[in-house]
Amino acid sequence: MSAPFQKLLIANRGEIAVRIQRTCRELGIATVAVHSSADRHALHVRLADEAYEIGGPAPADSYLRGERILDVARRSGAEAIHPGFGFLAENPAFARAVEESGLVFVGPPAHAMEVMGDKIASRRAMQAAGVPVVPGGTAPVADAAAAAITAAEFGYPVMLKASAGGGGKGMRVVHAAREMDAAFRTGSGEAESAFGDGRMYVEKYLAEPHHIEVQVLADAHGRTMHLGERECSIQRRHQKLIEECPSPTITDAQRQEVGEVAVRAAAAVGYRSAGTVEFLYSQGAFYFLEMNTRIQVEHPVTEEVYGVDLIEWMLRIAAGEELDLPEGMKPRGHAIEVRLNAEDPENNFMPVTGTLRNLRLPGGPGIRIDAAIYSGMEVTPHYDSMLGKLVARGRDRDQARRRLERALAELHLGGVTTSAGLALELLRSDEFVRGEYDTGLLERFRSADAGAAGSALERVAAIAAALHRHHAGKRRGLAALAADPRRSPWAEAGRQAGMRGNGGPRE
Amino acid sequence: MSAPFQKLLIANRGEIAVRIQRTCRELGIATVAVHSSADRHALHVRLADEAYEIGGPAPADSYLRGERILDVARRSGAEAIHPGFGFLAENPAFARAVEESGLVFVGPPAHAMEVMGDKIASRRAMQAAGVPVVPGGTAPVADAAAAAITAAEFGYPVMLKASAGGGGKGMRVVHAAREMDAAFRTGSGEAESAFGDGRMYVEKYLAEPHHIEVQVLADAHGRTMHLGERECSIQRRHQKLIEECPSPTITDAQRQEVGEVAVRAAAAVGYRSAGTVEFLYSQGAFYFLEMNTRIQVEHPVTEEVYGVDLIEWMLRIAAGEELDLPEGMKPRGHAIEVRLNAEDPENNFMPVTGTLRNLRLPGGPGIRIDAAIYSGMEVTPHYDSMLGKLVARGRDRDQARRRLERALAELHLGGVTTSAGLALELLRSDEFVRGEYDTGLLERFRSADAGAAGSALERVAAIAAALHRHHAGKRRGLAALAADPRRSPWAEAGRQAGMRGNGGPRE
Amino acid sequence: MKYYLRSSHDRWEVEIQERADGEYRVVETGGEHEAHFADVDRQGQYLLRLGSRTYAVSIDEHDATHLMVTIAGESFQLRAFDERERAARKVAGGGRPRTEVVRASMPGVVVELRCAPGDNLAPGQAALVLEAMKMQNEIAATHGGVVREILIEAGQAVAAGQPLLRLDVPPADESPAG
Amino acid sequence: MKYYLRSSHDRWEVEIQERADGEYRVVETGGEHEAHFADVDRQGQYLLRLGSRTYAVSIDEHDATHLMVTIAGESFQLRAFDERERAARKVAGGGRPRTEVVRASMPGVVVELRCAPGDNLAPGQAALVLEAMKMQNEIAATHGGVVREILIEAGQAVAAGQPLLRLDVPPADESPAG
Repeated sequence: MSAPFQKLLIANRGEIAVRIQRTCRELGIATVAVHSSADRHALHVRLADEAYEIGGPAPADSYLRGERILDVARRSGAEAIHPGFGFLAENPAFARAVEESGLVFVGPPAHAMEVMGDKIASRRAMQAAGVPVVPGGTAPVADAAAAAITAAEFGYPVMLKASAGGGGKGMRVVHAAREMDAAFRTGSGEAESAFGDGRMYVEKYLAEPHHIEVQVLADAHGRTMHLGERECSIQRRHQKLIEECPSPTITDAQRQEVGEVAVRAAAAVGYRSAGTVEFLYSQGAFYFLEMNTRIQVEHPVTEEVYGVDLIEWMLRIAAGEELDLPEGMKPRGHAIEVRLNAEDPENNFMPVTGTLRNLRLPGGPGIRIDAAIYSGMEVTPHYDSMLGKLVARGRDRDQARRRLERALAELHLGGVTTSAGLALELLRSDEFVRGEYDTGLLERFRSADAGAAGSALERVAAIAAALHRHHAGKRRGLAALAADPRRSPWAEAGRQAGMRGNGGPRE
Repeated sequence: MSAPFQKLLIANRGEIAVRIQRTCRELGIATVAVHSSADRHALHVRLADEAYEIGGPAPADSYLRGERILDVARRSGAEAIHPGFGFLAENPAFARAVEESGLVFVGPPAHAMEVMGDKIASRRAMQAAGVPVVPGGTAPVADAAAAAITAAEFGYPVMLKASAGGGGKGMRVVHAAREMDAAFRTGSGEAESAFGDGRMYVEKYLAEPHHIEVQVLADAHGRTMHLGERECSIQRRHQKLIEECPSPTITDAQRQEVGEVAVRAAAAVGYRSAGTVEFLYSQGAFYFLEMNTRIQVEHPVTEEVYGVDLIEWMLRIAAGEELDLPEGMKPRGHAIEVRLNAEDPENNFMPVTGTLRNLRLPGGPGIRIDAAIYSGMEVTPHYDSMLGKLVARGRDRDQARRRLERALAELHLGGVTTSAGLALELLRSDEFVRGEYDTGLLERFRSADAGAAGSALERVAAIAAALHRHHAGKRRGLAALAADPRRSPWAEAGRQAGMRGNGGPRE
Repeated sequence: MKYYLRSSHDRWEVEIQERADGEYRVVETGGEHEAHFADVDRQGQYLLRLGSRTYAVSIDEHDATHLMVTIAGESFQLRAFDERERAARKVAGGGRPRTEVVRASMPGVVVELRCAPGDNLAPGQAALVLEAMKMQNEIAATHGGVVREILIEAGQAVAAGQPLLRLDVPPADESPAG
Repeated sequence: MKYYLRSSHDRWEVEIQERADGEYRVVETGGEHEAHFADVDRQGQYLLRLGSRTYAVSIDEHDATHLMVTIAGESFQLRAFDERERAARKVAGGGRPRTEVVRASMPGVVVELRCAPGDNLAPGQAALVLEAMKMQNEIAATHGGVVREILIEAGQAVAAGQPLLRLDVPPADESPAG
C-alpha cells in the first residue's frame, strides 16, 4: 500500500492534530506541525517529525495565519495541508491560497465550502437540489425588528441563526417577540466576534428535534457515497456532548433514505473529501440543517462501526485516488462517544482553565481514547475547551453504552472540572438507556436532577476527604519537626533535583 | 440482558483480574478481589467492589491458597469464582473444591482439566479421538539415560517436556546425546519447582514449526464451537511475545480443518467454558500440542476479530446459559497483540524489578490496552513479569501491524526494562512484515541484529542525554545555593506535604 | 481527630482514630468502619477500604479545605475542616458572607452588562456577559443581593479572578455550603 | 559545557552552549544545531527540537550517569559524563575493570553452579542458574575472566544485587562501554 503523500503539514493543534498524525505515521507520511508559543510543548508538537512556531497564543496570531502556515509548508517541503476542524478548516480563501501555491488542500473544493458555509446560499442550493430544508427565511434580516416580522410569519418559537454560523455560535431560540431584542443583540455580537460577520436570519424552531447527521465521502472521480448517520442530539449550549452511530431513532429504511438525500446534497455542490450533512429529524421527517465541510469531532463513532479510517480516505482522495469502498456498507455493532471538555456543567458549561494532573485513563475491550493530554498540560483560555474524546464500541447499543459507562468510571482527569461526570449521569438516564431521547434531554435531565446529589458514594467521598485531611495534617505535623522554613523557588528546584537525580553524580 | 451472576470472586491479580472486572462491571456483576499483602494497593483491589487480603507476597502464601479463597467466597456471598490464568486456573482439586462448596467454578469440569493437564494422558486421549499428535513417547522417562534411549528412536533433535507442564516451564530442546544430562537436570528441576512434579517425557522436535492455537467455546448443553485460530510463533524462552488473529500462514480451508479438529479434541474430554487447543503446524500438517483449559493471555486478538467478549461467555456458560453465537463465524479484519513484560531482552529475557514511572500510553483508532499498571507501582519478583498487553486491530493485517507499530512508538513504560522495544523491531522485520515467520524468527532475528544499534535515533538520544545532564546539572547548581543539606525522610515528607497541600490551611 | 465535611446540600461529621500506619477507625453518622487509606501514586490516586468495600478514589485539592473527590466517575465538591478551622469559622460568623464579589472565572472581554448599581439580583441571575474561548458566557451572582458597585465597563478585557461587581447579600439562615 | 556519551558500541562528544532558557546551541560530530529542550511533565517526558526536527523523548535515570533514553519506541542505554567526571574516570584507569563481580539481578534461589574457582569464563558465558519469578535464569559474566572466588552455594537464597562470584578480568583495550 503506497502512501498518498510523503510529507503533510497539519494546520491544527490538540487532539485532531494528533489524530491526523497517527494515520500519517501508519501510512508512512512525515508530518509537519505548526504551533503557537503557548503550544511549544504540546503533544502535537512532540509527536510531529518537524515543528514550526508561527506566532502568539491567540488563534488570530498563529493558527489562523494562513500566510505563515503556507510559508512553513513551502519551507518544509510539505506537499499537502490538512486543516483539521475549526481554525482554517472551512475558510475557502485559505483553501484557494493552498491550491494556488501548488500544494494540495486536504478538504473540499473552495466553492463547495463557500456555498455550504453560507446558511442562506446553502438553503437555496439545497432547495434547488430537492433537499428538504427547515421552513424559514432565506435572506438575512436587517435588525431585531425585521427578525420579529419574519418570526411572526412562522409563529414563535423561532431560531435566530448566524448567517456565517456553525458550531452553535450566535444561535438563539426566541420564544416570544419580547425576547427578540436581547437575543438578536447577543447572537449577532457573538457571530460578529466569531466569524467577523454579524448577519442573522430566522428559521422555524422545531420543538425537541433529533440532530442526525450523515457522513459522506466523495472522490475526484465522480463517486459520492455515505457511511450512515450519527445521532448527536445531546447538546449543551448548542454544542454536542454525546454522539452515537447508528442512531437509535431511525429505521434501516430511513437510514437509506437520509443517506441518499445527503449524497444528493453533497453532489449538488460538487463536494469532494469527507463531509457531514446535518439534519433535524422531527415527526418522521428530515430537514437539511447545514453541511460541515470538514472532518468532524465525532468522526470516530462512524470509524468504529464502519471499520474505515476517515482521515486516511481524506488523504487518499486529496491525492487523487479512487474511493474504492464497497457499495452499501452496513453498520456493524454500535459506537458511542463522549466529549471530554474542560468546562463546568454546574456553571452553565463555562470553560475552565487549569493544569492537568492526576490522570487515570481507561482501557480494556472496546475503548478508544482520542486525546492530546498529558500531566502538567496547561488548559488555557485561548483554545476550545475539548480535551479529548472517549469512545466505546460494542456488538450492540447496550454493550457500547455499558462499556462507555464502565470506562467513564475508570477515567479521571484532575486539575480542571470536566463534563465527564455529567456524561456518565446522562448515559445512565432512563431516556438514554432506552434510546428514546432528543435535543431536549439535557435540559429536561438537568432541571429534574441536582447532579450527583443523593448518590450513595457522596458519604464515602466525605469519609475519603476526612482521611485525606488527616493524612495531610499528619504529613504537615511531621514536616514541621524537620522542614526548612524557606520556600524560595530555588530551594524548590533544589528539592526536586535532589529527589530525581538521586543525590548527584555517582559512578 | 440479565447478569449471569450477582457477585463473582476473582481468584487472580494483575491485568487478567482487571480484565474480568471490566466485563463484570459492564454486566452489573459485583466483584470480590483477593490479594496478597504485596498487592494491597494494586489496581485489581482498587477497582473491585470488595477486597480481602489472603496472605503474604509469595503465591504459595496467597493466590495459591484455595481454602482461604473459598472461605472469602463464602463470607462475601460470591456465587462463583473465576480463576483467571496461572495460579489455580488449571488445578482440578481447586475446581472440585469450589463445586463441592456449592459455588460455581468459571471454567471447565475438573475431569477435562485433569486429562488435558497431563501431557501423557492428553496425548493418549487425543490419539483415541483421532486428533493427530507430535510423534513421541507416551510415558515419562525415568532419567536422562532413559530419555537418551527414547531420543535415539526418533533421532535428534528432540524436545524434553515436563509431564505436568505448561507455559514452557521445564521444556528443553536437546540437539545431541551429550546435552541430555544437563537438559534433563535443569528441565526436571524447573518442573519440580513449578509443578511439584519433575517427571519428563520426550517428543520429536519439529524444526521451526508454527505455533497455531484454536479458541474453543463449549456450553453445558452439548454445543462446542471454535472462534478461529491465533498464530503465536514469536516466542522467547518458549513463552509467547507477539500473537495474531487470524494466522497469516494458513488458508481458510485449513482454518476450517484445524477448527474442526480442535472442536473434536475439546468434545473428547467433555470440555465446557472457553479453552484453547494448541497445535504445531509444520509442512502442511497440524499436530496437537496441548490444550490450555483456561482463558489465555492472548484472548484479546480473537475478541477483536470475532467481536465477542470471551470473559462474558465464560460467565454465561458457567451460569448454564446456552451458547447462542451463530455457526461459522468468520474473522473480520486482523488483530495483533504484543505482551509488555518487565524483562531484559539483552540479558536473556531475565525478569526485572523496579518501580513504574514516567508512563505514556498510546491511544487513537484500533488500539486496546489491557493492563493493571500505574505510576508508582512496584514490579516485584513474586509474580509473572507481564505488565499488560497492547493490541491493535485493523481492516487487514497490514493496517493492524502499522497501528501496533505506531502505538509502540507512542508507548513508554519507565522504571523497568521491557520487551516493548524488541517487539517493535520484530514488527518491522522483513519476515514479520511479509507474514512469513515461524517459531525460529526471534532467534534468527537476534543473531542477525544487534538490537537498536545503528539506529539513526541513537545520535539524537545521545544529544538528549547530554542536554538532560546539562539541565540536571544546572538545577543542582541552583539547588546548592539554597537547599537544606538534611535529607531525612521526615524532611522529605514535609517537602511533599508543602508542595501538595499548597502551604497549609487557608480559607 | 474530628473533621467536618460539607457539600452544597449536605454535611457530615467524621471522627478518625489512627490504629496503625494507614489503618483507621472511622466513626460517622452512617456507622463505624475499619478503614484503610493509602496514597498509591503521590499524584492524587488513593485506595479507600471501608470494612471489605474498596474504592479507587481520586482527590484534587483546590486548597487545603476545598477538595474534589471522585469515585467511579462521580465527582463531589467538598469542604473539609478540622476542629480548629471550624472554631475559627464559627467566630468569623458562619459561612454566609455579608458581601459577594462576582469575579471573572476566566480571562475574557465583558460584552454586555445586565445590571446597574442598586439592582437586586436573585441567586444565579446573570449580571453580565463575558466572552471567552469564543463563547458568550453569562456570569451570575451566587448568593445574589443588591448591586453596590460595578468595577468594570462593557468592552473591557478582564483577567481570570478579577472582581467585576460587589453585592450586598441579604441576611439569611446559614446555607449548608457556607 | 562538553559532555561525553557512550553506548555499548559507540561514543559521542556533545558541546552545549545555553542561549536562553531552554534554548541551546549543540555541537557534535554530526553537525551544529539550534536546539530546544524542555521537561514537559516533571515525570520524565521531554521535548527535543534540533533545528526544525522534533522528538518526544522519555528519559529514565538509573543514576546521574546511567540514562535510558527512549525515542519513538526505541530505547538506548547511555552513559553520560561531564568533563569533571570524565577526568576522574581517566585517573581511575579507564572504563574496563580489573575484576568483575557477578551479582544477582533479582532475588531468587541459586539452583545450579556452572563454574568452579580457576575456570575461565568467556564474556556472556553462564556461570550459574538462578530461579526467580518461577523461571530458571542463567546468570552470566559480562567481561568474563578467571573465577577467583565463589561467594554463594547451590540452593542458597540470594537478595537482589548480592555478589555471587568474583572474576579476574584479563587486560584488554578499553571497550566502548567502559
